[in-house]
Amino acid sequence: MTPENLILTALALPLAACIACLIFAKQPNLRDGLTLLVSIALLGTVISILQQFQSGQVIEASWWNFNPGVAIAFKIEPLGLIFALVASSLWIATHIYGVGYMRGNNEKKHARFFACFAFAIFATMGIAFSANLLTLFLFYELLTISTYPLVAHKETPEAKAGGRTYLGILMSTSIVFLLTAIVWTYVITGTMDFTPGGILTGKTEAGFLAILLALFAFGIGKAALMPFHRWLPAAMVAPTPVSALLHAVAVVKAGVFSMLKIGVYIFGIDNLAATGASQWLMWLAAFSILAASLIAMQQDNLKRRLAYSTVSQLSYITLGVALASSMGAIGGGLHIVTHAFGKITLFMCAGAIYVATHKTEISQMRGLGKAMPFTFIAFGIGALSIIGLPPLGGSWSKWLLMVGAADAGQQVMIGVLMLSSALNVAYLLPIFARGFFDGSIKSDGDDGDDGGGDGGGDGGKSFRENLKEAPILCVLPPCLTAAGCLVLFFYAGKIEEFLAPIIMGGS
Amino acid sequence: MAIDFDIDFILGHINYWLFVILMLTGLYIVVARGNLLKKIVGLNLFQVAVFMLYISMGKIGGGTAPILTGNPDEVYSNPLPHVLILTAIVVGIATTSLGLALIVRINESYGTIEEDEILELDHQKSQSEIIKVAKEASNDS
Amino acid sequence: MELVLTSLLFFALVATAIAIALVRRLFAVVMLAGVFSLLAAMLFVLMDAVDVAFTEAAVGAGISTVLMLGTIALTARSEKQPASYSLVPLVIVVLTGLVLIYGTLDMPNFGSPDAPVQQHVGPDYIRKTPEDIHVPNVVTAVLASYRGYDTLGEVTVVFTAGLGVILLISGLGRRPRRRKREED
Amino acid sequence: MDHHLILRVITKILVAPILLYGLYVQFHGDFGPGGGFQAGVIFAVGFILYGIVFGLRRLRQIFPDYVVHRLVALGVLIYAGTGIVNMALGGNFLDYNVLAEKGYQGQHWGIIAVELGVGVTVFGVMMAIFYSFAGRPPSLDDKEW
Amino acid sequence: MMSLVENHAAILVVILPLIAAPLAMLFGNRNVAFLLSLAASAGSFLLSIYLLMLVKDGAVLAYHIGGWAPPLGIEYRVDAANALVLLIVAAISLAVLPYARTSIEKEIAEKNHTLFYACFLLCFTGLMGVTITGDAFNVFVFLEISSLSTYVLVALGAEKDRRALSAAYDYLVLGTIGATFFVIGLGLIYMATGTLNMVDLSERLASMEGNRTVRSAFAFIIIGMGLKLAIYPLHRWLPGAYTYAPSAVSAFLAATATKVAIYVVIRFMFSVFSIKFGFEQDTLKYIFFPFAVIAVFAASFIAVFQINVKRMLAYSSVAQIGYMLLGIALFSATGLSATLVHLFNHAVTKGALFLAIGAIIYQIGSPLMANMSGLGKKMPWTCAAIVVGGLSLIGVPGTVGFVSKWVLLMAALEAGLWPVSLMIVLSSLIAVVYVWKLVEILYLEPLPKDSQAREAPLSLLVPTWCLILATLWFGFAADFTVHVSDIAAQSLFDGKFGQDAIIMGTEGRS
Repeated sequence: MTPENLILTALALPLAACIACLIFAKQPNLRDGLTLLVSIALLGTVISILQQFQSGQVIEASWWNFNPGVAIAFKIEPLGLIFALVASSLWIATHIYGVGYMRGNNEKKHARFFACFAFAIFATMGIAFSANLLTLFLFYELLTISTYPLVAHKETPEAKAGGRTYLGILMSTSIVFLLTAIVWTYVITGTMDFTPGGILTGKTEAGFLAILLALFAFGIGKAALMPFHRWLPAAMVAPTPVSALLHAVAVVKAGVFSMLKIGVYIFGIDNLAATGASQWLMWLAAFSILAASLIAMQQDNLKRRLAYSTVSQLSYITLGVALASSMGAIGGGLHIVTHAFGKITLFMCAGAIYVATHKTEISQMRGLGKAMPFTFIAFGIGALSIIGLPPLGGSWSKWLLMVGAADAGQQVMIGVLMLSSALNVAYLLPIFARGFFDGSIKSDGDDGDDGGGDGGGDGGKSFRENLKEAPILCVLPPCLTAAGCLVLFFYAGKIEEFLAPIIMGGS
Repeated sequence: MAIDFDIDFILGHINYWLFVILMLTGLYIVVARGNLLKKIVGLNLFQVAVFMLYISMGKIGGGTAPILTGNPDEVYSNPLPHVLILTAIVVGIATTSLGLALIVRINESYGTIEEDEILELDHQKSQSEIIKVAKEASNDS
Repeated sequence: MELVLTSLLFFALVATAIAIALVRRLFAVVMLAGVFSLLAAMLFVLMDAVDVAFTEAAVGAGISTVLMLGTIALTARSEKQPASYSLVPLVIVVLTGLVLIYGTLDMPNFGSPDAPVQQHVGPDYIRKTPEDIHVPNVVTAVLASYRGYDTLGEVTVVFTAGLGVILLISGLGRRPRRRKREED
Repeated sequence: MDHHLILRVITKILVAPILLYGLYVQFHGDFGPGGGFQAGVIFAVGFILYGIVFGLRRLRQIFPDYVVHRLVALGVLIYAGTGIVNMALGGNFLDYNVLAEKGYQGQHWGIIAVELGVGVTVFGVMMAIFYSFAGRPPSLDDKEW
Repeated sequence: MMSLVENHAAILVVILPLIAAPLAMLFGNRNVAFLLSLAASAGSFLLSIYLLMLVKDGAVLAYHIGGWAPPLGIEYRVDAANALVLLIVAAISLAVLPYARTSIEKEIAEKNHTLFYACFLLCFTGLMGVTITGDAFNVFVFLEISSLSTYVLVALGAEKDRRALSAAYDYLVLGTIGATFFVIGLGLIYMATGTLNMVDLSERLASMEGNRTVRSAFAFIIIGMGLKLAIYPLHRWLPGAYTYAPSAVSAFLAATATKVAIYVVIRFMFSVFSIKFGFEQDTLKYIFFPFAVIAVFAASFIAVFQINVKRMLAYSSVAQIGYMLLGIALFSATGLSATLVHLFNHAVTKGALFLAIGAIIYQIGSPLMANMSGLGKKMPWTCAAIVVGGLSLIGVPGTVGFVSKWVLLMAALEAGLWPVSLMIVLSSLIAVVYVWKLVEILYLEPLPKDSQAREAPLSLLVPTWCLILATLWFGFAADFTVHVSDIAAQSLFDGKFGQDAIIMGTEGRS
């Protein structure tokens, strides 16, 4: 296949899945099976793109001319490729999980759900491969819109309110700040292409650069930089697979990925370092990291706690950009991957717990680990990876970020990162610990049965029997992703190497 | 540009000012009067005054109507404004007849041709729509 | 003589206009409007626009009066006292008037042969009509030929109005035989 | 108004000259004031007078609605059709010069044709409007005036 | 035959519907009338594409009607700017007509269908005539054709809601005042120059900046057209007219009538009067600019609180007109280009939205939001069309609305007007609110149990989706519209209307 066709395929596959979901709305098995096949095919496509890319080919494609010199264009570069890999591989896991969750939980409107899901992946692929700001913006907005029905899926007043906050913040930040920033960039430089080394170098003075960076940083609301983070906890009303998608794969990662891409290819790391335009952003990111962690500690609702944790973790990546050092940028890129695997595990576990027990509050989960050992072990692995302990993937990205901070001469940031890790420990580990070590379930007095993955939640004979593992389709994916966290530890070096070219070239 | 307000200027312009007064009277009737028919009369007045302004442009002192007599020394007034105004008069009567037809229809369905009363009736209808909507909303919940 | 006549006409016109504004009986309003049109037609004759005068008399004093009387017959006889007076119309009118008066300041004197209007295009019609079209009435020549397209537009406007009135208050007439068949 | 004998007699005497005058204005517009528009109005006035005095019903027998409505359309078509004929003969739209060998003769034909179109439409529209208004049930009696 | 069409394309584009209208009435059969209208619209559409292709790179065409050269006769003049507007009007007409055939069945008594088509054609004729002409007075004549037919078309909504009558009457009075103001303005410039031909006028006016008659004329022309195009404080007639007119008419008017009026304003401001005039620049700066901004915010804000969807869209139109005026007021070629792009884009979007809403009204019989809950399930295609159209109103990338906003933002930033660009983006947030209000009702509210709603018939869906696809297509492949608008804007800005034109047909006698 020609490279251009590969990109086309990578975009067309999820779109086809979306349409197939709508066409076969009435045949659930056919629909879900087909989507699974497509998701696997997508991973295959992305991998073959990777192979071609590694063999040194330039892979790009462009279709419509939007403006003279500006087109809807795609180009493969390492950062995007990594992102696409993460998204496409996690789509498989999320899809399997979603099928289990939706069926196990008797949610309605499956077809719309999976169609929007696939469309969100389509938009994610577009973001990953975008070759210029316009294309990025296009898919960024498509992603927002396609995930809105997912957030408001339950159609309850709370879901609608959550959806409104979600859409309101993401849409308004992107329209007000991001669009302005993009047009301004275009007016200044006359181009919008992502170019290694940045396109703004020498085009404008430091003060303006800082303002422009602010427009981008706040404009990419999906990066959930404080004070525009509110949509993330608000979106927790969504079904859990959506939360997993939102918080681990597509939406938030699209945000920080865009941030990274813009930092690297539009501003240029060296340019940022030379002008110091990103100083303020670094402090803001540090503040976000700590503040969100502190808020997370106060949350009793598991998903909300995870959401604030995400806000905190995302700022790591923003920090990576703002440090304006090459190690920081690469660390940020790596963190996209490791955090994705870690956080999706946590969310899927939260969902599995909900499917099995309908519990959402952490305080209710004492001793649950004995009933659902697989879920809780996966949760533990994910948590440890987020905290950054070896031998899990998260440790490398945090390490690289610290190195980046040291390179940039920002010792304070090292302290921030370490403090944040401590906070992570404080809000993540207790959940895990309570599950196993905190006595038995108060309400029943009984101890739980051991885990076993038969089709659960059938509301059977006694309450005790309900306290088993969630359906296999809900338990398997988090175990897989947890294993992924482990594997990543050993492959982190490769990813780092792969990412290295992004900061070359310009300077 | 300074203007000499001498007698020539005033005599040469007073007709314009009088047309302006006529126009304004017409315009005032249109915007200030509530009776729909009277508004149409006002419009006619307004337009006729504008026609006068046009026709006065074409007039040459000592000239005659632009119907050629064959006399080479004859001075003719400019025919172009006449043509324009012929068209405009026809457009005016077309508008008038349409407006009157509308008035007839309005009277049939509202029972009045006073603007205030029609506005009031329309307003009541909008209010009842809002109330209906509110009721349905409360029924739902 | 002409001046006296013109002044008298003006006086009558203004008086009629003000009367129209004040009178509440619609029948009187319509009649006054007819009178206004007649006076205007006379003024048009004084300003050499005989065709216009003819048309204005036919339209203003004739058709529109008849139509308005017809409307009165179908609707109401007199205007009601408005509930409240507002200053807005007066402001609009005064502003319009100021702009108009401002505009008149640079106008050429009435009847001046040096006016741009008398230098460009207009005289060309008078000069060229005899050779191009061979009709003595230059107004007809301009109306039907030089600017014949405007007149096509004018006929279309009349057509539109007729069509509109039919649509609004009667409906398109059909051939009787066909109507019968449809009723069966 | 059946009881107004004098009106009826006078109307009968008047209608014919009015129609004649209408024809005069229609075809004499090149030479004196007047033209299709005025002619159409005068023509219509003649019939409307007849209608007012002898009743709408009788007028409608002479000129049924559908004829009047077709006339409205026909006039515009005559006018625009003249333009189309000019185009077919190689001129621009409404360029009457191509209608005859000598330009001014063509102009004559053209002007007569378009004035006829104007007259027919105006006549038709006036009649149609009269029919429409007169055909509605009045809200006022004769006496209330 | 072919050469006949080629030589006379400029006039045929207007004459086809003009002749079709009386023909439709002559035949008196609604099917014949429909076919005639469709044929005339299609013909005009093809011809306007042909014209646009001829002028899209900056040429100017002229056609001397009656064989008389201007300024004696009337001429038609086509450049990129008005060719684009012609295309908009013709395309929308072609899309709306098949839709109307079905939609009027429930809105207009059957005996009136023939005349409805004739009236529609006349409105179409008028708009085309206004756009293409190079003669100032001819603008007035064709403007009145379109206005009078519009009043009738709006009043036809009275069978469903009598408020259509009062709306039509209001429109008639205000429209006639506007037209009369316009005529006064024309009279004043005629008095100052002695001519009515636009090119001739611009040549003669170029040196008359200080002339008070000219200034006053400018004011009257702008206010007169301002009434027609519903510049903010003069917009009173618009919401009523758009709300109560039959669906097809609302769509047609919303997509074309105000666009043509904007075009006329641009033509007079840039081609007839010279943009070098100080008073004109002051007008842009102190009148257009603030009112455009107020329009955008106030009208969008009012739209949020409407319970009638058509009224909401109508107010949104007032707001969108504000964007177009903003583009003009920026006083640069890019700004003007933004206006022209938005003319096209908004026509497509708003047309599609009104058609889609019309399809819903066709099925449920009510334009009130409260009656539309949960329809997303029953009418998926119609509601999807509304979503896409709504996204375009917001300005989401991938739709034409984004292209407009893009160019407008670029113009504002190029002019260094920071606050303006901020206002543009902020105002589109209000659009998010009202669009999303509707989307939530359509998709997230429960469907009433007794709902009889079904998907709209294909005859309504196909035209709607044609426009929606155009919304998407020109949102991606924007270079065509942007290119044409750039050329048009540049030539307007440079006052190129008067350049030597290619004569179509035979050259007129002078």
